[in-house]
Amino acid sequence: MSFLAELALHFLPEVILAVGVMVLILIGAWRGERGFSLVDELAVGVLGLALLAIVLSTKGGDTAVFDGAFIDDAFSRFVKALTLIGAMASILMSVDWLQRNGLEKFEYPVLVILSTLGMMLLISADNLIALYLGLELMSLALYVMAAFARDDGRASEAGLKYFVLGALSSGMMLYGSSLLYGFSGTVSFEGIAQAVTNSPPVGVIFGLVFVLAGLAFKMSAAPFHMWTPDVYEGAPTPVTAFFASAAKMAAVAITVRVVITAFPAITVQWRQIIVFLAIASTLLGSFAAIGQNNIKRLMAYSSIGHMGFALIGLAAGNEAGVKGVIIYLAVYLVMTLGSFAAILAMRVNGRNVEKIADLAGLSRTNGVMAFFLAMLMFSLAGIPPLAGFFAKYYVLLAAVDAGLYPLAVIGVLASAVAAFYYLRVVKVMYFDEPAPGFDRSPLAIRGVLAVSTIAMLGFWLYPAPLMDAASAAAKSLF
Amino acid sequence: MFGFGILSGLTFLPLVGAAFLLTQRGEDEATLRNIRWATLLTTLATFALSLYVWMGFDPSNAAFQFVEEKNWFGSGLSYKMGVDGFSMPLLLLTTFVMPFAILASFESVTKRVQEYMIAFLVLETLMIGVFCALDLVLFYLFFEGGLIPMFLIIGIWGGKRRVYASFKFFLYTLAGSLLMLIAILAMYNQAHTTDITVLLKTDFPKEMQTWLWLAFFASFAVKMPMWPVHTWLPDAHVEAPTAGSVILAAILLKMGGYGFIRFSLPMFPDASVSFAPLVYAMSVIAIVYTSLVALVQEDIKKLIAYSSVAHMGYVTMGLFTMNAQGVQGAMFQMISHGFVSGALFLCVGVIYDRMHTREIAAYGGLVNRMPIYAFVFMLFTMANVGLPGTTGFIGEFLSLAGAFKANSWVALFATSGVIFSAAYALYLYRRVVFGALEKASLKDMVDLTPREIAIFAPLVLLTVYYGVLPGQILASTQASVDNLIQSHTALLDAVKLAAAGH
Amino acid sequence: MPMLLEQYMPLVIFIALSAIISGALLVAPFLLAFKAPDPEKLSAYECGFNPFNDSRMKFDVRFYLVSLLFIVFDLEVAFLFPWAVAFKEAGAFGFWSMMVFLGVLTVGFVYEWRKGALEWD
Amino acid sequence: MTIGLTHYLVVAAILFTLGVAGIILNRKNIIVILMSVELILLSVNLNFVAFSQSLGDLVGQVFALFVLTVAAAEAAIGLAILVAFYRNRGTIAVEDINSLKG
Amino acid sequence: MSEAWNAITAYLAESPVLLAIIKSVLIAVVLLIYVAYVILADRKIWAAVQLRRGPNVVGPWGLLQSFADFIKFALKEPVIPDTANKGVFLFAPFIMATLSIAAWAVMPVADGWVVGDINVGILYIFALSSLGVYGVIMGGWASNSKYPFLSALRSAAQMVSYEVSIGFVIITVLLCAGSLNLTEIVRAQDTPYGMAGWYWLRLFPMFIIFFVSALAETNRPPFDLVEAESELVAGFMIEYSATPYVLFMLAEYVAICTMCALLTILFFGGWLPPANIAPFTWVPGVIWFILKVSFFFFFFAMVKAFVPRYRYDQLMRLGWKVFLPISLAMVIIVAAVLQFGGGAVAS
Repeated sequence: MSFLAELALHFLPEVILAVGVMVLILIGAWRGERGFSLVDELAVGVLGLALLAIVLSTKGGDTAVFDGAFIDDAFSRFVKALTLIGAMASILMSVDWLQRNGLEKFEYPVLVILSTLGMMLLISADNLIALYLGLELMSLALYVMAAFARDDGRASEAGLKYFVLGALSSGMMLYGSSLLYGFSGTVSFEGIAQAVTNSPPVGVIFGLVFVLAGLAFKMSAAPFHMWTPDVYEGAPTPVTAFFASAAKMAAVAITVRVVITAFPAITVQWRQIIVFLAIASTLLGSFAAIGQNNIKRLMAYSSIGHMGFALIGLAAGNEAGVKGVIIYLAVYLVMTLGSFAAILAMRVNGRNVEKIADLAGLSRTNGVMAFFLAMLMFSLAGIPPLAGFFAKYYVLLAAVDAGLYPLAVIGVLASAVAAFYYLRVVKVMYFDEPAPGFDRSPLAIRGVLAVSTIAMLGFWLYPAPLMDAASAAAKSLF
Repeated sequence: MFGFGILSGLTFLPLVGAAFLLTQRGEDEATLRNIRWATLLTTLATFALSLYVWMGFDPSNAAFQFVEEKNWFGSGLSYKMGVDGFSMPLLLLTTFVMPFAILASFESVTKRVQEYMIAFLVLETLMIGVFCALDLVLFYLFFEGGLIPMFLIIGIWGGKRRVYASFKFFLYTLAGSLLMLIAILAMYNQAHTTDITVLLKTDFPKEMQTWLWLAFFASFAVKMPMWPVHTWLPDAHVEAPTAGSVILAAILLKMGGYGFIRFSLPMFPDASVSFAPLVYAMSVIAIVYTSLVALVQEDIKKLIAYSSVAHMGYVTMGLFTMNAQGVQGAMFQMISHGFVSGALFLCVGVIYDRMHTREIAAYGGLVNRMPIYAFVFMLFTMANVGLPGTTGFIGEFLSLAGAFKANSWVALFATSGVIFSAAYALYLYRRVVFGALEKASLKDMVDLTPREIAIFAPLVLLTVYYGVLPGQILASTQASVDNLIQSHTALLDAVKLAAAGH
Repeated sequence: MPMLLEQYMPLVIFIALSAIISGALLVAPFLLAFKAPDPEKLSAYECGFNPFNDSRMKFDVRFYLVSLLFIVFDLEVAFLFPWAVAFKEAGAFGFWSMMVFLGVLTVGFVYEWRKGALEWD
Repeated sequence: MTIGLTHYLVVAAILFTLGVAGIILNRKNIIVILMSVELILLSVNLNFVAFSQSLGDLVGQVFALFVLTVAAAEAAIGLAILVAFYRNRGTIAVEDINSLKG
Repeated sequence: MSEAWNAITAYLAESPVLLAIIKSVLIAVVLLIYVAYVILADRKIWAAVQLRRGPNVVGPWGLLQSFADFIKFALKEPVIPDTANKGVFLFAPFIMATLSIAAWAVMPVADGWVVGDINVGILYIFALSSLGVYGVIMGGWASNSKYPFLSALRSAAQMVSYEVSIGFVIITVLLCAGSLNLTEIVRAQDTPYGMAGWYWLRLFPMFIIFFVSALAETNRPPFDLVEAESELVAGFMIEYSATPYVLFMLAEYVAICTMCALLTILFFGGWLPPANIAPFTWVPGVIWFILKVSFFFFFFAMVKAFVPRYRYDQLMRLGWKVFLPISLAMVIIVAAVLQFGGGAVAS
């Protein structure tokens, strides 16, 4: 019975999702095509319930269940909460889009929940097996979602691309895992931490490199980013929103957990890799985005750049760094959701548009939306006093603290370059002559846009709860 | 209220006005009038409040006054406000210039008035915040935040090449400031706080000072702007709407100088000393070179913009002399330039509103039709040149005097700048105002309206008043300047002593 | 590991033997039989006609579906093997774990059924 | 000759390299990519089982079993996406995956 | 004589390779001869049901018929279609025959009488029978002809469909027996109750499912859609002739024997006598084994003779919608009974 009690205490959100998704499948299967809106609403409910379960359990300490495969700590709770928020928002935003594009299949919310479940397992994974299983549960659902618009050539191409590169990355990560297992004799992160000393066998280093390469794929850090722009562009927009929000949380979180808890002894070695990834990502995210005309592609490059920034915090390798990463994730999540809400609202005469030029003169046709999107863009660019600045502030603080001055300087210079293309969006909206105005978007999308923008704008008013939670979460990893 | 002090109230008062503007709906004439007047009233109220602050301000005290502090982001970051002799005059300048800027846009801005006014009010909040912040990150927040409204102001309501100008403005300043951000982080790591009052007392290692100084310099030099990173300024000035140019010239540029005097000089004294020659060189080049460039401009605004760069050269030069006259002069020059260049841009605005061109060649003989205007324009041109009896003279004279003490070669070259400035300013004036009124388009020019007179009158008065009786301003900065110089000399003596001891 | 190899050695021998038998049978007619090829004989069978089009044609997507379903279910079976063997040792925990697993599998099966993935026409 | 851990690792490494090369160098057919992915996973399994045997630790084999399962699910999904792609585009040649470009 | 025997056994004990070779050859030869007569029996039974006499010319009662057929095939011209992919075309029958024969490597024909007594015997057989699909697909595809291609697809789909239920059936047996080793599975059925203790009674539904699935798995009637003459002429081996064709037929019949042997081992006590009393226990285990296999083959043949052919959709429906749910449920039921029914039912 104690096992069940433990499960109920520490595994409840996952159980809620798992049971919920089973029920939803059955409901959907029984009601057929008509079941979409019911399943959709219930899916939000299930995610909300899981979020509630997490929020209510925030006082718990670190507990490992399932023989140490799954760990419930402040870090995982924080990132899980973010993930769930991302998933909920992206389901809410997707309803209207899916209905208008003839994709109102109940499988969509089901896949979102399954993927979210995978993310939660991934975030809590405390050994390599759990890591792999969580990662795959997440990715498999994401592959399908990318190709969800079956009759759209671009969507299926995006799905195919994502699948091929995703499978390759899983393979690389697995190969790394096998080497880690072989050379440390265990799959648990704590065990690896004990087995790996500061002069590890070359097999461990190889394994680490492969694992990090695989994870970098998942979070789309350069030079493993090549799938990102295409998949972002090709996949249905709500799916892209989900990719950009929830999926990133989990991928970054597990990267943090792996390097921090499994390789504390060889910080010097993995830091080089992370620094390389961070530099490559920030630079690529800044420069490659400049020439983009499609706003989804732009967001893809932007996400690459932001992942680079998150990695700057991780490169510090200390508690402050992890805290920075966590804050970054939280802020990035909200910014991304807001931006994609705006992108989802880009509909002219019932047709979806996604060119930056379609935003032209938005400030005159829809001033509120233009203002919100402009603020989000400034926030993404990291201009104070918007929340994006504080996110950057904390990762840079950690990097400077760890003496990584060149990294910090490259980071900020890249962000100055990145500011250019965010400004370009603002410019198009405010300075250019108006293009045809957008159709009125549904409440959910306007709501997400408004809430996230206001959160970004007013972040500095009352940041304490987030800061405290982030500190606690960072502490739990050390 | 909520334990916040009067400075917070002052800072966020414009935001309250902006919030009120948000409630206004509609494009009809009555609403627009409401919006304009509400904005004006807000800025006036802010000015009144700042006067109230000034009355409570003790100029003889070098310490920060009206200090308020709040726990904000947990460790290190706090919400801390306060003013001293350096910030108080600039704060007043800000609140003083704002109503003129608003008034000047009453008729010249006709599209998207609501957004325009909101942008200005937000900008005012951020500018006041810059001068009040006593926490480095808070300062940075306000300092950088100002980019957003200014970007929009130039970009939406600007001239033909507004997009180019706004991007250039934004990216130049951003790139500079981001390096400062890194320096701020490094300082936090050293001192474990971003409280400016603590940082002022912190000794940073010499090696580190060099880097920190350079990083701060990158930001302030762009903002200032110093040669050779000044190129954004002419573009921004030319393309910005009149009020934007006024604010840009009168206040935003001062942030750079304020940054030098608030951070670079007291916090990194060693580095300041060793980099002083660099600053001198750049200042002198700015004074001479940009004056020469101004001489050949065809565009009135551009000419004044280049003259701003030259005048800011005096400021940097004065600051880095690190003696009482130099620093005082620099401070005074900033205030003076706030009046004078703001007024000059307003002057340009007057004729631009009538003719919609800024080409010098399009004007000539205005004195025939617009005598009052000619008088006002002449007064400010003289002040710009630095004619005794105007504020411009005091500032330039003091900073040159300081420079003579520090390095006579510098002073020599800088003095030549005075001559050049007389040349371009008078040349401009002659071409625009004097001569025969030949151009047909100018025949119908009307003189200043009562509204415009209302705008210029206080500026004229103050320019002359402080030009004759500069004591009030000098007194308010005196204590802070002395404090700065004292600690500086003490430190330099200690260094010399240590060097001698070896 | 050597022991393991020894255990499997007979298997290798037997497989080799069956390969030899099949191989011998396969080559026998090529060595023994009389050959007289001609184009008609060597053409593909199509009820006496020449083939109209390529024989590697599109085929029903349901074959794909069946193979996908097979992969999934066969893998479940692969999970069940170790469990079944260790059933007695695994105890209540093992039993309930696998019941959960089979429950999930059943849900998937029901879903497929309802979606008509199991219908052939 | 006794076959030791190293031999298994070398074989696995070769398989892995072949798989990766198959994905990166392959310019003809997407099915080949899917097969390359399977090859990678097989090499991983070989590694796991070899390590498991040499360490005397069963976890590696458990891991291999999981890998097998997931590989199957992955193959199923990959094929499904491939079919969808083929239906839309009428080709599965690698060089035809090109409609999305920056 | 016994000295020589002892010397030989001693020598063999020291040389496992030689022992394995001898065992392998023995099994293979017996198997092939057995298959020859199974084919004859198949034809004879069919003929008898249809009131014909069947093969009766070559040798007494036609006993040598299969050998004659074989020689005929071996001397036939091997035709390989022009358009075929020659390597794959020839490889397909080879791999099929090899795999189906190889399955017998782990088959315990009597207690201890097995070539390779590995601990995952049932998995080995399962794996080899899965691989058989490759032969079908390759043969059908390599022929580069429409009929073989279609029937290969059908055949493959059919085989994999039923393999799923077979898998579940095997799971239930494993639950009861607790081992993957075929010898152990048979031993687990060695109870005092004799025939009643064998699993066919306890797992009766699974026994039936396995039998029917075995028919489908080996493409036997009534599931011989692949060779449905009216639709597909002769299945995926239309283009084959001479010994390649023989190899397919051989593989098919060996697979049938394998299935019968599996039925025997999993459900019918392998080599065990039907009752543990005197007259039965005198008979050697291998005889029982062969008898049981032959018994099941008799059923295979009778079904072929009696039952009309299924339609393809019916076939798929039976596999996916009837057998799969039943066997899935049975796995749960059997596990639950073992878990909660205590030892009473289990042993």
